[in-house]
Amino acid sequence: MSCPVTIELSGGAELLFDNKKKLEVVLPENSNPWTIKTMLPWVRDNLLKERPELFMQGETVRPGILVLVNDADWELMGELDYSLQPNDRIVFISTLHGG
Amino acid sequence: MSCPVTIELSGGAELLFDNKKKLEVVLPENSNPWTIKTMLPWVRDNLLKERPELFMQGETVRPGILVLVNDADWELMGELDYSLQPNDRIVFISTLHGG
Amino acid sequence: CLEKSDNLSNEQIGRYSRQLILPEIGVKGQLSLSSKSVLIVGAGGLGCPSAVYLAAAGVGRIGIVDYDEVELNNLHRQILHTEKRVGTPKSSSVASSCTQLNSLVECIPYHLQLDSTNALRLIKQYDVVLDATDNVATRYLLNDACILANKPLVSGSALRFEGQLTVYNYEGGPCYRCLYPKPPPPETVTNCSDGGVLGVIPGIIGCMQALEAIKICAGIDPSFSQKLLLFDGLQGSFRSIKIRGRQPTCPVCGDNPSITELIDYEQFCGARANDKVN
Amino acid sequence: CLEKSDNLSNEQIGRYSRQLILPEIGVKGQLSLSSKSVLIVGAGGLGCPSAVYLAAAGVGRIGIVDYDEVELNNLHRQILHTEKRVGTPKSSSVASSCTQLNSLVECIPYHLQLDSTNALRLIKQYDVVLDATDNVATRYLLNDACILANKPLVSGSALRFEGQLTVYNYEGGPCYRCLYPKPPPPETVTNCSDGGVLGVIPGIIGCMQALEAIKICAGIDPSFSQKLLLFDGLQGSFRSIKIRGRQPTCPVCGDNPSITELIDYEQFCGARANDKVN
Ligand SMILES: [Zn+2]
Ligand SMILES: [Zn+2]
Repeated sequence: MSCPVTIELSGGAELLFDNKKKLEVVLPENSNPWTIKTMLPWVRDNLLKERPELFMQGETVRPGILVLVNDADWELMGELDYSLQPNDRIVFISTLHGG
Repeated sequence: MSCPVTIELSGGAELLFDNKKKLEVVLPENSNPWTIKTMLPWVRDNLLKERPELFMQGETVRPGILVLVNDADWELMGELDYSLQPNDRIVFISTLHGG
Repeated sequence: CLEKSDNLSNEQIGRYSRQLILPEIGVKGQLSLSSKSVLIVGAGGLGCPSAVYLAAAGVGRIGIVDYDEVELNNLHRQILHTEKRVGTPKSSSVASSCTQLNSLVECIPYHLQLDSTNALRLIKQYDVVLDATDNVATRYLLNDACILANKPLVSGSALRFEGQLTVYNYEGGPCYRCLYPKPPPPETVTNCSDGGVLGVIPGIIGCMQALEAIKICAGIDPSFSQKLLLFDGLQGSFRSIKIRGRQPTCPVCGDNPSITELIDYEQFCGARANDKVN
Repeated sequence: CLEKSDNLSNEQIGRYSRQLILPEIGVKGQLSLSSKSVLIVGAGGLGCPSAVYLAAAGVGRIGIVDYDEVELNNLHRQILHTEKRVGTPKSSSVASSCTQLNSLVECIPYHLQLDSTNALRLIKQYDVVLDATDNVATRYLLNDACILANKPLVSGSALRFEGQLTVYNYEGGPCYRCLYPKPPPPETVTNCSDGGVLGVIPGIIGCMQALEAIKICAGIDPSFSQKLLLFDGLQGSFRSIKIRGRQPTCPVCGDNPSITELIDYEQFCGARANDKVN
């Protein structure tokens, strides 16, 4: 099933995505329902503009990136196993350390 | 038709409502659909705890109170004539002047 | 009003280096900032934080209007004053603190009450105006003066644990009268003396006013034109509201304005333009 | 630590009158504030606004930790320093400014680099800790020390036009390691020197840190325990995010913690605990 989702970037994560803070995408037809686990490599291969190692590490996001599903921490939603629903809003936030 | 709505108060308007910032109410069965115009006297007579003249003036809210319908200025929604939909969120904001 | 330089000095480059490297600012934005002037009306809870961050950012000229003197009970929120300056004019206290931080910025204190006789002349000398006042009459006065002089007005207010912010008269956006055609009944108006205010609430709103003014001065669109920010510090909630556009029927900014010069605002509001006891 | 008085002095009543009349504060809240102590780690862009609003509100004791001296390029955001104080310790500069505003508050500057040998001893003397630092290693150090000493940690950060805020270790809430068990790869970390920051952004976040700390000290629950505030100053957007609770598997605050004393945080993070060039 294809699945339309909104992807948002903040905290500097947008710098890896051509400085775009918001992307409306349709995840293409897939034999299995999309999860965050299957979405991450798709995002890396299709949307990321540079330095994939600054986005993913192994099969998950690199340390220091927080993932939100519809304004909630993905940890509350099942992390990698969360099944994406149409029109979900997924946010990748790079943690800030400056002061 | 009865109509459940959320009423929120801020900027000091809550002081007229027993210091409550949020009220979940069901507007009772009515022969005509509820509008803000018909809701205002109902709110005044059923929810207001003191000094109704600080809430309404004539058939509308007193100057210095801004009304929001689902996070938009009611002027964009038809003001008094707006027809309430179930689960609408109506906010009464008293304008602040201090600094 | 201010002459626009083509280059930053070495001192400016050093001082502003951390904001010069922001692509949205850069040398162009910094030169624009230093060629702009901002008038802050009110040297109190909102005016203090907005003045110091505008000075820090390198706005070319900052005017500070206040008729009042520093009192001890101001110091819980008016953070540019000091105990030693109790009894001295607030406007010069703010100007001194800003100059100690950044002597490249010209800070001009105006120890006077803004009224219909002096507002237009003063406002015409500035590019952006900040409403950091504490009463309804001065808010209508400032609004009308900004419409007549065609200056954007960055308006903040605070009371108890709450704050509100919006930008009026920015590129065709609404004005204060579009939103509030009639003044509130005087008995419904609460000032900080009567209602109280937690000091850091105007701190947050004043910083937001500085941010919006800095963006305008650097050539970046402000975020709160035709939008109203509502902040509740007790709940920790920020809400951004879409508000009406300019009203063609507005008596001051509409298509056929009836107000073409400043009026008597104390009479219009039925309230004094200061919170002093009569 | 501080003795709690039963009464406010006449000077306190006059000075704090505008916040005493807030029912949520009142005499009880003000007495609580003046019996509390807050440690601010970092006297920079976040530490300046948070220190001055905590001092204004009448927190009993404020400690300010910073190893650094004032530089000219700090002044675009670090608003308690002055041109005259360039070259002097930041911690004492902040303490001086706060004392000039409110001499009733005891301000203690610590001109030192917080590290594993001194952090616990210092933090144990305070009721609430503010993370106003600028690097990953110190953030993990502060977190672990606050868990070991059981102090709430009000954490702020800022870069470019963005800021983040949350409260860790408040009444069973999560800690920094619950959220970020592994440190970020050093090459992904951008500090304000490299990435830049608009000065008023840490101004807004620092004020929010002060607000949360004031609420805790006055006996009011903070709003951002188990919640993260994301602020984007360019878009003017505030977003409040519900984050995970305390993690039973957390190596420092979990059910079977493996970290029971402070470790080497520069080694853990693979990065220096300051943004100075090596
Ligand atoms: Zn208008
Ligand atoms: Zn933990």
